[in-house]
Amino acid sequence: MPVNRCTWTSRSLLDAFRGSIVTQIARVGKVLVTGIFVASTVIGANAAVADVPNANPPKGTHKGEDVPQPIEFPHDIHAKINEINCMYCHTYARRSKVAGIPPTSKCMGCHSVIATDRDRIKKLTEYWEKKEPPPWKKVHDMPDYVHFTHEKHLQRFVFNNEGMDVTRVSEVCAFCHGDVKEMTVAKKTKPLNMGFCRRCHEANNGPSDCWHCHK
Amino acid sequence: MKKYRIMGLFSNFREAFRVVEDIKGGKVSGLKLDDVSTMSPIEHPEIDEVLGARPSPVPKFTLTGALFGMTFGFLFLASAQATFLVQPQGGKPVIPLPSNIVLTYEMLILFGVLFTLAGFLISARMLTKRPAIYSEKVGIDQIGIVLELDEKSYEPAKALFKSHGVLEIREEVVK
Amino acid sequence: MKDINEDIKWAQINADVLRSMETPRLGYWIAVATCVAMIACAVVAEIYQYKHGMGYGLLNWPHMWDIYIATFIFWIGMSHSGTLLSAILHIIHADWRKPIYRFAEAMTTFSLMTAGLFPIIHIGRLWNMYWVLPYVTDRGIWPNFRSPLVWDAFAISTYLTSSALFLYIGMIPDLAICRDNARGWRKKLYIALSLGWRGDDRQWRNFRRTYLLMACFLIPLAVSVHSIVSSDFAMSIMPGWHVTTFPPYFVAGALYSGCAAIITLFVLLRYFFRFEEYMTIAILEKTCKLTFAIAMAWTYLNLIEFASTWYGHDVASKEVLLQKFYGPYAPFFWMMMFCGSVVPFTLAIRKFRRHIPTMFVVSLLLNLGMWLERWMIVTPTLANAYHPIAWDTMWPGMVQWAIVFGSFGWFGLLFLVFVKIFPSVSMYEVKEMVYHRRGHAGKDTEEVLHRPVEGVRATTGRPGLEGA
Amino acid sequence: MSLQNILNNWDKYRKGHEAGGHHVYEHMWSMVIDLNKCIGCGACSVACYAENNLAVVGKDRFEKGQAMHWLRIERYWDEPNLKPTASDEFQQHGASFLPMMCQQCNAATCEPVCPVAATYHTPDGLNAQVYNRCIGSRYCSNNCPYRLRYFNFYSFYETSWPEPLNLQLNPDLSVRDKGVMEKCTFCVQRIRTAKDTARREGRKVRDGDVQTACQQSCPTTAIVFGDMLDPESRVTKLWKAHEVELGKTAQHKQHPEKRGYRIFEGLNTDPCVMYLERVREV
Amino acid sequence: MSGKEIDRRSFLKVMGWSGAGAATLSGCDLPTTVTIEEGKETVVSYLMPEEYVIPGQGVWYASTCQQCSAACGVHGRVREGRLLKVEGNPSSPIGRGKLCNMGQASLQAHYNPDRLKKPLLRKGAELQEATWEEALKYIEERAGKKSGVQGNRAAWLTGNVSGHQAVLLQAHMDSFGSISHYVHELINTAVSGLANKDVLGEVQPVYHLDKAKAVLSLGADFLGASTSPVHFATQYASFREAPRGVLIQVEPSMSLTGANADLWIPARPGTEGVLAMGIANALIGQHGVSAANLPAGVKQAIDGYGIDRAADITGVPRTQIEAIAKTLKERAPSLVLTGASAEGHAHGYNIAAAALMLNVLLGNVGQTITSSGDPAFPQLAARAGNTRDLFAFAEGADKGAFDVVFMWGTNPVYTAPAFLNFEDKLSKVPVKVAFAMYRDETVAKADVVLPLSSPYESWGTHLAAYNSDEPTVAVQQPLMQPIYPDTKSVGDVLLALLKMREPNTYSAFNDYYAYLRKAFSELPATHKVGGSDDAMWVQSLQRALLAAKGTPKELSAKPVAVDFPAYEKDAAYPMHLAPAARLGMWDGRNANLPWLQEQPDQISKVVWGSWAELHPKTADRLGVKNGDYISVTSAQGSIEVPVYVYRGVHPDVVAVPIGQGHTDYGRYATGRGVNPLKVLSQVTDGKTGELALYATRVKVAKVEKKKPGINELMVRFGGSESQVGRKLVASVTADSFNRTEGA
Repeated sequence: MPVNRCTWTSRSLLDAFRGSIVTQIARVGKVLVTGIFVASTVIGANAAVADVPNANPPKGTHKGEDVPQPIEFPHDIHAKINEINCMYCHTYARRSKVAGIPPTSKCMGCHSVIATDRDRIKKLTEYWEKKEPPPWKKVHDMPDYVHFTHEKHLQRFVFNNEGMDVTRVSEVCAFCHGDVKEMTVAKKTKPLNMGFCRRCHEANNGPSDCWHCHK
Repeated sequence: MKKYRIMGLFSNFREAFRVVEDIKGGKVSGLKLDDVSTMSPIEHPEIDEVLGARPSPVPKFTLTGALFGMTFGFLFLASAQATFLVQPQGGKPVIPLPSNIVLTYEMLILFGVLFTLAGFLISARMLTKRPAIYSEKVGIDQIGIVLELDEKSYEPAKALFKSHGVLEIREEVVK
Repeated sequence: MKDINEDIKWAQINADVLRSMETPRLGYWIAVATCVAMIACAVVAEIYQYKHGMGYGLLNWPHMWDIYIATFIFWIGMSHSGTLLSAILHIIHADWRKPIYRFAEAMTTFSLMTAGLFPIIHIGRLWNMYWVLPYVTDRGIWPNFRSPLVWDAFAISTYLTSSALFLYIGMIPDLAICRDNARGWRKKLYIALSLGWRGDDRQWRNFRRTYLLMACFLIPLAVSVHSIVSSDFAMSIMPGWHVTTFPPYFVAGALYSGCAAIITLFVLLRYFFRFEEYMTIAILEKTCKLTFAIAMAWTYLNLIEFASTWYGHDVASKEVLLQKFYGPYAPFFWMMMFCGSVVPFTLAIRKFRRHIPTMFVVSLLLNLGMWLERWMIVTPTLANAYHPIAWDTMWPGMVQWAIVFGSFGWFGLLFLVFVKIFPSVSMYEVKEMVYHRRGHAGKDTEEVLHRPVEGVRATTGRPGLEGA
Repeated sequence: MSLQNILNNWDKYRKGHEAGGHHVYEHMWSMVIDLNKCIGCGACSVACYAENNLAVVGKDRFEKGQAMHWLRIERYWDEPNLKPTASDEFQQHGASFLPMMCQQCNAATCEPVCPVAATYHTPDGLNAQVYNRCIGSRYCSNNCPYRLRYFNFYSFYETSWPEPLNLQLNPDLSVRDKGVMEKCTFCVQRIRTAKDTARREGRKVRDGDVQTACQQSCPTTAIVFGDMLDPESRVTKLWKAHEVELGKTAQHKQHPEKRGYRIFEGLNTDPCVMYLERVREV
Repeated sequence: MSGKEIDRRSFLKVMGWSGAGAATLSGCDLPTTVTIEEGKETVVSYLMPEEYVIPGQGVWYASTCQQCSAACGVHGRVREGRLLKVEGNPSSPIGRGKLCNMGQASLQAHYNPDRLKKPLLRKGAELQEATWEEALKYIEERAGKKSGVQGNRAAWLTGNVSGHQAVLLQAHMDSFGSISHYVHELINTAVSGLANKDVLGEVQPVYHLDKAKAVLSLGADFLGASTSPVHFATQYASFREAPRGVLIQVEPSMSLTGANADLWIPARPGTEGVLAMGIANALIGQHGVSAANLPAGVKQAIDGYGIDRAADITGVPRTQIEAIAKTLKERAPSLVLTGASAEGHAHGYNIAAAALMLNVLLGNVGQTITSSGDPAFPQLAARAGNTRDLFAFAEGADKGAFDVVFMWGTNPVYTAPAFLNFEDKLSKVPVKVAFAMYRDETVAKADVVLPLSSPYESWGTHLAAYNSDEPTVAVQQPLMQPIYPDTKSVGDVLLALLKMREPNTYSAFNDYYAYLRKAFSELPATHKVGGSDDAMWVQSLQRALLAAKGTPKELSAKPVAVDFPAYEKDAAYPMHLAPAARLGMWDGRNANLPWLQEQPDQISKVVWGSWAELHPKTADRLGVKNGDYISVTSAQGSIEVPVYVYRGVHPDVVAVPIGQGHTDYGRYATGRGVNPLKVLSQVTDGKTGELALYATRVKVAKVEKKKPGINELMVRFGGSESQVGRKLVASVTADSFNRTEGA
């Protein structure tokens, strides 16, 4: 069973050096430069972006890889054209640390009648009939020593946020997940690294205790 | 008017110093003590007695560096500690003086040394091209008396060198 | 007796020193090969440790530190004499330092470079070592400035920078001489390194000031460095470590091992580079006397530490002390006492002092004692600290030994490279020494000064410094 | 990062443990272990292995002293205040068991020595160890008088959980790789869960909401855990009843026969674990 | 605990795994040391989850621990379909929400890497993997309806069995018309059980440690390897509360209970009964305890053992005997218990009876010893194991009395003493069927092996071997889907076997769950919650227990007259062997659990191996120190084992704890340490025929081991065994404690 472990320890010494010291030195340099750059831009930009009340969205971009999924799920059709709320499918987000991939039953709730002639739906129906959920791949992956909680972030920015309309939740999701509405298969568009998190926590008075996220 | 730089090489240091004394005494008209410099294989403080006190601004650099290091060091540490609030450790304050004093001390020395080096490089006019009159013999055992002069003083100076038993005279046109 | 033959010709000085830097002979390559082989041992061990974890060095709970740290202190200590003594002797105008300070300072720099490797080797995740440095990052985290290990990082990098600069600045006039006598790549190297030195009075004047100021900085710096290293222990809470006498004790130990190392290298250089003219017995004797004085200071501080522990009546500290005396590490402890406090008495005896082979052996023994001292500081405390359930005797594993062994090869290699690229005896200062001696001798000054110098040039009859 | 900040908050930043410390504590988790009830069976220790992803190191590494038991049961054959029995031939008074886990000292000696601040004090009064920040200098372990910090000398995960044992690993906390220090966290993942639940339900954390794995397992209920800032919690009452106070290096008890004590209190580490002395018929 | 325990069955049914078996579980938030792996990890997603199943949050379900026969209730934490942790079930009257180290380690039994994944069939000398069809066909041919095996020619050799599994097992036996059920447990209460029956009229009365103020334990390790360690430990906690009870322990080598005793006394092995007599003498003679309620024969027997004589025989000083008597008298009510080290002698029954006599004399019966009543469901009651059955089975097998044997829940090849020659005798049974979770020494000898799913994957019901005064039926429900799909629960295996024999009756049940559900629905209406069958079932699962209060009864108090043989020295074998059982390794069944192997032994702190405990005097005489090897030789054989020297062992005793020395028990147990059971002498209890565990005489000699390998090294935790004056464990006097905390 491929319990994947690796990278920040060593496979071979050479790899390790390639994977750690050299790149880390490079990263330090990059961080130094971007840190200063970002710090200066963030301060300027905060005032301008205020779609979500009482929030300073985090800055930063990332060019994620295309992740091949078993079924090419079109987020744009669901979220943009049909305006389905994110939490309709990612229903666990408000209750748990993980947002959760919707159970296949939820897909089939609609797709037993809607668009049944499409290839993707046929594929979905196939899985459903095999009594197997599709093996979705994780796009927004965090290191295992980071314990991110969707629930708390939604509480802070949506449910306990005065003046925030739940129907606009996607704007909050977009803080970290980018504009998923414009994507078909989700792609990582935010760096989701510690600097990204920290800057946002600082701007929004989030906790700064290490043990909040690392255990 | 042409400007020259000439250097007389002496193996006898005393004799070389006498050349300088002679110039000081006005033996060569138009030559001032300020026009005289030396190139020597060793550091010998008594040359100051001959050439007169000339300024060396290195200690000023040092003082600046040390003060900068001290202030910057402490402020850097304190402000880093003040923004790094997961710092409460072992019941120690967020800005602990004992450790900051130690580190400030190190920063004082580090910057003191670096500024001293910079001061040396600047005030000793290091990193400049060697003059053409430079002789590798000043790296061995001969002292060179270097004179900046114009055509007028050129010949008398040479004569003065010779009168003190110069071994070799090197010259270059400055301008 | 004179420290040095004052009638030596200056050109001869240049010639002798430059000769030592010439294209190496077979023996040199054998030495290099040996050092490389030693380093190879360490590299293999380190790769193994890197891949599989610190456990194969047989480090354990509670022996989280062992001979890595002991060797780290050893090398830090060895780095002290060179620069510190050179600086002190420079300030007090003890000009017998002049023929020997260059290699001593080089030793400082190289042992610091060796010492600096050990904290890196010894940490569990060395690929994250740079986290100790205070760099600005958007993660908003800093190193912990409270930790003596961070003090170490600051102190060592300051010390390494400063002592390397001290060594380098002191070498500039000599590099200019090399420049004048070199060809090929060496020429380019020395042109770059000599920074346009021409020896004019402005340069000498500022040089003198700079060198003096650096020396003034280096004395407190060197003292602070080893007291900060001692803080790794003294700032802790552990019995046997939490000792107020540690800073002076460490400084004394550092000077001690440094002096011993100077004697070792003195003997080697004198023998292999035929520096008998410069590294004279007289200077050796002076060094030995100094070493003896420091050895006695060290012995005293050692005894006072035991006495204060004994008298202080802290149960845990006393337990550690008794374990040093009688426990499983006792043979090493007593060997350290023998090497550190008894062997130096040979230095007090003129006959031995003047006997070079004896001095070579003695200097090695002294350094063995000093290495053991560091081991005996680190390990017995960990073996017998407050909590008796964690009492344990641990012997270092092969991985640790190999890396410690290799560190000597690394130091040796750096030094071997140094002696072939840089003049290991300060030419201009030996000249100054001769010049001043004669200047002060009075009677024959006139004659000497007026005597025409024969046309000896460094390059005459000799190929000079070849560079491919 | 401004001079203003430093000057304005100077007093706050200069507040040490003696002056109450920098934190305004949200909780002060602490523990009471009753040695009168502890039978030394080791259920707590195994529970800790199960809860906290502790590696089983195997015999050879155990022999080298590289075991990872965050909670260890120490067994002594003597007691300092117990005179040897009349007949010294037998161990007539049995053994003295002592469960030792991280004492979560409020003036922990391990914290200030970490070069990268991987261990620090949280607003919960806990001594935190951040694994992903740790570089493995091991200084903390050296400076812990209780020797309660354990180092990952190897990548234990390579050998400790052959399939399918790895399915048991608790996803609420990390599996530690080689080169990092680890130690008892007072089951911080359980504290976090309890706090989250309380928050979700819009209430404060109640006494008993958080049970550490060792406490939950202990067959004789020798371990009590709770929040010292909650005046109604069992630990607060026990500390009061036994006249032990936090923040002291020596307790001046009105009733010296009260059983509470802290180990190595005189070292001024201010541990949050109070032990209750064993009781013996003499 | 969240109250979300509901019908696990429906949960498992609807929970769609993205495949079957362990391989795909890797995706579900397994903590690893991985950093970011964008797009490589599979996310767990459900097909159609229940409302309460939320990814990222654990749910607790109740079940029953199966690591020993105590049947403690557990709560298992399940997250993303994985069982992560078990804790005690607070509703369980046995564990009261607590769990011992073995219970905690049950997770590793469940996830053990050495579990059997497929049925095994013997092909020549080797056991080879086969399909269930092949395995069942093999059994059907040899033990099915048409095989012709009838009556007692079919035998069952099991460990403790109770609940509906026992019912099915009985049905299976009935289908053959066989009564050949041999229940083997090494750690048992057969000797004291018989004595209890004779004296008190009940095999397993209820002990009230919490009510006793003084406990005299003659070798009863009730905190350690006993019938219900967690239960007794919870009672011990209240026993130790102020006003605090006194515990006096008499045993040859220190047990966990002995380590916690106020007074630990090593009596000469086998003389504990005499000590009881001496105490009785002191009670009658010095404290005026009335002996009126003792039968004349008993009184006479007591008179035969004056205090001095008792002191002489036992080696316990007279003053101590008197002090014990004084304590027992002054601190009423008291309780006298016996355990393996006292009962494991040729006259073990007599010792147990003498202890009961003390209880009667002290008036403890009815006070600290009460009746457990007649069981509510006698057909579910535990068939308690013993060693006598093993002898009987071996004899039968040797004579060729069996055509087929079904083995399960016991490992006799490991636990049988060498003199029994069990392996050879077992091999004479032509068809050996074993059901097991792992390959062990017995399984290796079987002809067909059916892989069992773990207790946390199985349905079942259990009645504890020792019931508190609140007897319950413990319900065992699966906490997760089987890791290996080709394993079956015991109940399912029994059903499959029954279907071969009685297809008409049992084919109605698809699986064991169906059987169990039916069984519960047939419970009398009094058990139904609000008269609803479903509510009762849901509640049974939520609490994982079903009250089973029996009919109350009174205990009788008729001590039997016993005598003790004179203590004899054996010149050739001067020492006694004490094969102590420990909480952890138990009878050796837990040796394959790494957590327990790595947990230092409570007394010696040895890990991952065997050791022999010696008194310093004996060690001096032999010239051995900690870690040196000795040979322990009995008439039956010899073992070599490293030494641990301490003062908690009688100078004439060498104690070698059992549990190690496995030859074929997975990667963690095999080849580790020695098995002292193999050198036991052929001594049995005169009355019950039980193997006398502590009756073996041995001689001990030093063995030189040059450079022992890691396997031979004795590895012990801890540097110093002394506190060297530091205040780590301190103590106060009981007086002071009772004063300050008594009120």
